[in-house]
Amino acid sequence: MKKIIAREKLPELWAHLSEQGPLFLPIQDGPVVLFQPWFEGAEINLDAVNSAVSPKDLFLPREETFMHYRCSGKQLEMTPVEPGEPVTAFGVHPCDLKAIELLDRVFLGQEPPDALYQQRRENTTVIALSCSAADPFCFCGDFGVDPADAPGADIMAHLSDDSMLFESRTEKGAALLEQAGDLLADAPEETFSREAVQTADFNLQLEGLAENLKDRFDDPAWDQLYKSCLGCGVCTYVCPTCYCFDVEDFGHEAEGERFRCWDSCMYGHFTEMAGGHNPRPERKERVRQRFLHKLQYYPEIHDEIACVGCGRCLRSCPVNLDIVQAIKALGGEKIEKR
Amino acid sequence: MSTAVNENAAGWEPLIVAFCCNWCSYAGGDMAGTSRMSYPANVKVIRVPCSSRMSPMFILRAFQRGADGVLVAGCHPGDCHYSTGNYHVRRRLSAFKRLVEFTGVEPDRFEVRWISSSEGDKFADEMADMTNKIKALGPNGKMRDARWQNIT
Amino acid sequence: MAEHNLEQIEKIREAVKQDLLGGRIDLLLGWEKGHYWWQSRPLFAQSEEDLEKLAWDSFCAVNLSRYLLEELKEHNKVGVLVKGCDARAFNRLLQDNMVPRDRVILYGLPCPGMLDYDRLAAEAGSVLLSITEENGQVVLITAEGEAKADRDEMLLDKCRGCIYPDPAVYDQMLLPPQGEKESPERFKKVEELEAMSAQERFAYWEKELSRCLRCYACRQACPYCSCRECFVEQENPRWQGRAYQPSENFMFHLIRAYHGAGRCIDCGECERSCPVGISLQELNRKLIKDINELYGDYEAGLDAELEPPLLTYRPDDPAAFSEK
Amino acid sequence: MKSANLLMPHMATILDITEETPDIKTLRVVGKEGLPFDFMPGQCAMLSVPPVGEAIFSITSSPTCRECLEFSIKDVGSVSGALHCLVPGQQIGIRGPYGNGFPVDEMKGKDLLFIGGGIGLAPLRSLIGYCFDHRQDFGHIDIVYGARSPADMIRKSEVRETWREQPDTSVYLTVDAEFPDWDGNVGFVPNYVSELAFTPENRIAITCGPPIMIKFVLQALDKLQFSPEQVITTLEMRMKCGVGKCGRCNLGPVYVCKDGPVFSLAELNELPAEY
Repeated sequence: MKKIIAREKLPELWAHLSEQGPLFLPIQDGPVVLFQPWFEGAEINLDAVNSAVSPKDLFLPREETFMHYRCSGKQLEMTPVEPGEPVTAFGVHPCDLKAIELLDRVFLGQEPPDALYQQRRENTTVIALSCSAADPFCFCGDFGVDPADAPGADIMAHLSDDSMLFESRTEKGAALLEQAGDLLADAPEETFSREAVQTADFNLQLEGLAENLKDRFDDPAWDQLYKSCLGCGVCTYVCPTCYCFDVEDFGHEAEGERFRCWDSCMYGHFTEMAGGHNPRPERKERVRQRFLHKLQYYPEIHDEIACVGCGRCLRSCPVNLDIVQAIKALGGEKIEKR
Repeated sequence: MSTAVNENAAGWEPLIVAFCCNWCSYAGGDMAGTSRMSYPANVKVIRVPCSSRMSPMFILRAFQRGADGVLVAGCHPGDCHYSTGNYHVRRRLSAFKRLVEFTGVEPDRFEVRWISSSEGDKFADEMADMTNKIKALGPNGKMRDARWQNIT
Repeated sequence: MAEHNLEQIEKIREAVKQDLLGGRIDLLLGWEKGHYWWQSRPLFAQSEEDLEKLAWDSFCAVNLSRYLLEELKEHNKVGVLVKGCDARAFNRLLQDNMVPRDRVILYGLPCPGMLDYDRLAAEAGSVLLSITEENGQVVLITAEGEAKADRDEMLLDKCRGCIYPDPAVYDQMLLPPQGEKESPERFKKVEELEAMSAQERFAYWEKELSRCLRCYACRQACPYCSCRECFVEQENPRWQGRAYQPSENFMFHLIRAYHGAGRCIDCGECERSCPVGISLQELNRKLIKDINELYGDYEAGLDAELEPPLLTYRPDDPAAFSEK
Repeated sequence: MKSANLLMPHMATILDITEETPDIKTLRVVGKEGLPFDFMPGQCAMLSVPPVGEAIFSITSSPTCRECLEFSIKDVGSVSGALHCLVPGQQIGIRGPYGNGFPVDEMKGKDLLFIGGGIGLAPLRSLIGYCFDHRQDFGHIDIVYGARSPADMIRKSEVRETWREQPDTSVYLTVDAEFPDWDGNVGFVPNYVSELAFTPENRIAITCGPPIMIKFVLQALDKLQFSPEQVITTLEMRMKCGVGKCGRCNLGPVYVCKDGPVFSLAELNELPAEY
């Protein structure tokens, strides 16, 4: 099903969609764009190349309470807290949606499935938006992402200067378009022709990289690569394919809740055991873990590199220690044939 | 979100946490008690070994856990049991008070006072004064952890 | 790249090369180019070959002194290229007894103020190919042609309030110093916030801090955050929870900023490092402003011999509360 | 189909608590109806004590024991500390079982050599009990167990008496230094293993203990000509989920919580040594 709406009527559509349940979309918040629930007067930024933080938050929230406990005397009562109502994600770019599919393999594909993630995934209708521009950090081309199309979307949307075109891809998507009624006009023939978006070419050689890395755990390249790392968690928190989490309690002896929240393999405490022993004690081991997880370990299990070329680590790392830097240092650069 | 705590709840009584120096203000509180001067029950006193023991974390934690006002009381400058503790804390808490105000907490919600062990009357007056000011301001939601609302 | 810039790099390289190859230092901390011309990342040079990569331009924003904490564990003597803020950061670490003065050689560079690529790109409008600089102006070169912009307007936020672009401490100055700058706008944003009502200020900070991811980039990039164990990781008592609640955000950011009271050198690395653009510098500057007003002017990192204001007192100090 | 939340614990009750050593207690735990779950020796479970949190512990009872699960826990961290403060009758959270467990089928018909140090006996004890209850499946059983002092040994009556009475079983005890009333061996576990000169023929060695002990035990076994396939150990890591998702317990592409914690030395040699 294809539908179209004039750009200036989009706010009406958003208002309508948000009546059905929380509507997340790229909102300008101070100097950055973030996926946030729509509110009256929100400054929606559909032209942003990428949100500062990926929308993985919708499926793996930064913080998610899943249990409530009550303890009186020797009695302990633990009650599950269910994830909330259905939501709509509007304007997810193809690279970010591809990243969600990579997360699916961990949280849904790998036994046992994660019920919290699964419920959020099933409860969310994703309206993907093709990219109308790329910035110098976008290199999704290297990972087979098409900036003009997102195969996993419920609805694929395209933006032109004056209108937005929707094409449903799933029943869930079609239902949402139906439900919008008169706000959307039929557009069976419509297509937007746009210049193909040009993504950056860092001259990467990704084929065979995972295999080659198997012998490079002790490569001297690591001794140089990690040095500039500050040991913060920017790269992991902005990354759409990072999924490490922690579980913590909040409350007192008698009552409280348990939540899951984001964690980062770049932090020393991440792997530190109760007795003080730490299998990854220094920045070097942690930098290696992060990059090998994306480039070797994940591919060994799931047959694909855990990077989508969204460019967020290139944009946000305060010292430019990003995945391209790592790939190049580890032999993933194309060598010119002479 | 976090500002919606107890707003205008009927019968609301403020909670004030007073961190009192062991050597003066805490004794001042004792003096108020033995002299049969009453001060409001809204004030919960926590004894600290010196006003300079105050970590800013104590103050924020009190607000997180539901304090409507926080008071730090120490010896008069020059009278510190450890000789210079309160001179240091004057600078530290002056800077911290202004920072807390800068992030939106009303000035009356965080106060520092010098009360000696003989000033039982001043102790009672300051506690009553603080309680009245906080009553006028109403409940504090700023910096309070909203999750405590779900936990009895 | 401009001629005079290449000349400068050559001059720097020659000066440090002698020391590195001659064994006066075992490692040089400098900058090298990243993927693009507007990126400069830390360089850890140990050989002549490494020095070939040395860069010095208007994008060397990373404060290098922080790396001394780690590199001095591995190397006996370390040379560091220092701008004004890197040098103040060094003094800061020196005052905290975190680095031994005799194991560090500081090579001073006058800082022109570092440029903000996002501003340049926005100003250029279309794809920015490169820039040149002349007479306080930046020439933006795009496929469509050239445009000029006022250099001061293109600076990183962190460089806008800079008063001391020259290093306050160095062993050798590699380029001629440029003198102190006026910064009438340093506390402008702080004053704007002060003028608001408490409610407005709270709303401002609650919103601003709501973006916090707790990635701790602000802490990791900071030259005053050098505690062996940060209160954030402390287990018992557990001051900092991991939840993204407003109260937890305030706990982290107020305590982070407050730990810099009288110690923050106002280099702005915290704010530059923040991936979600929280105006962290205003918290730091509020403390600087108040402490200066109450206890006399003090610039952290300018003079390692001067006692930081919160480590000392005068019996007749004023207070920000009633002392009646 | 809606799946269950894998992070959600079930209720369990502490039956009783035995003080093994000054810092080790054994907790006997039951679910709502008997055992909380079926398991194999070497598997682990997450125990919860709100508001302190959750941590993973190896099950020390044998699956053949149908009354309860047993956990021997050393007080080293926040959750273990909280568990030490509990009293019988207290309810706690439990979820599991996690991990692969010992390869009992591969061990059938073999002589077994157990080498444990300190609290490291906890996971081995589950397997030892299992072997005693399936005695005809296994050959000769040797147990070498060491601790810093006689007082630091766990399961004292078992290691000193009950196990020795089992058919075709030898128990060798050692402590790090001389102690009054100690008439057993004095010396570190790895040296004792070398002295006892076990032969590798048709034998599998299973070891668990502090990392430094394991390191030298592996060297001793290597000298005694045990092949890496004949040596089995079980690892300990920080874990939060137990099902290979939270990201902290991996050795390369292998997750200790799900693909481990039991590995043969041959398997470990293929993995990054980040443990």
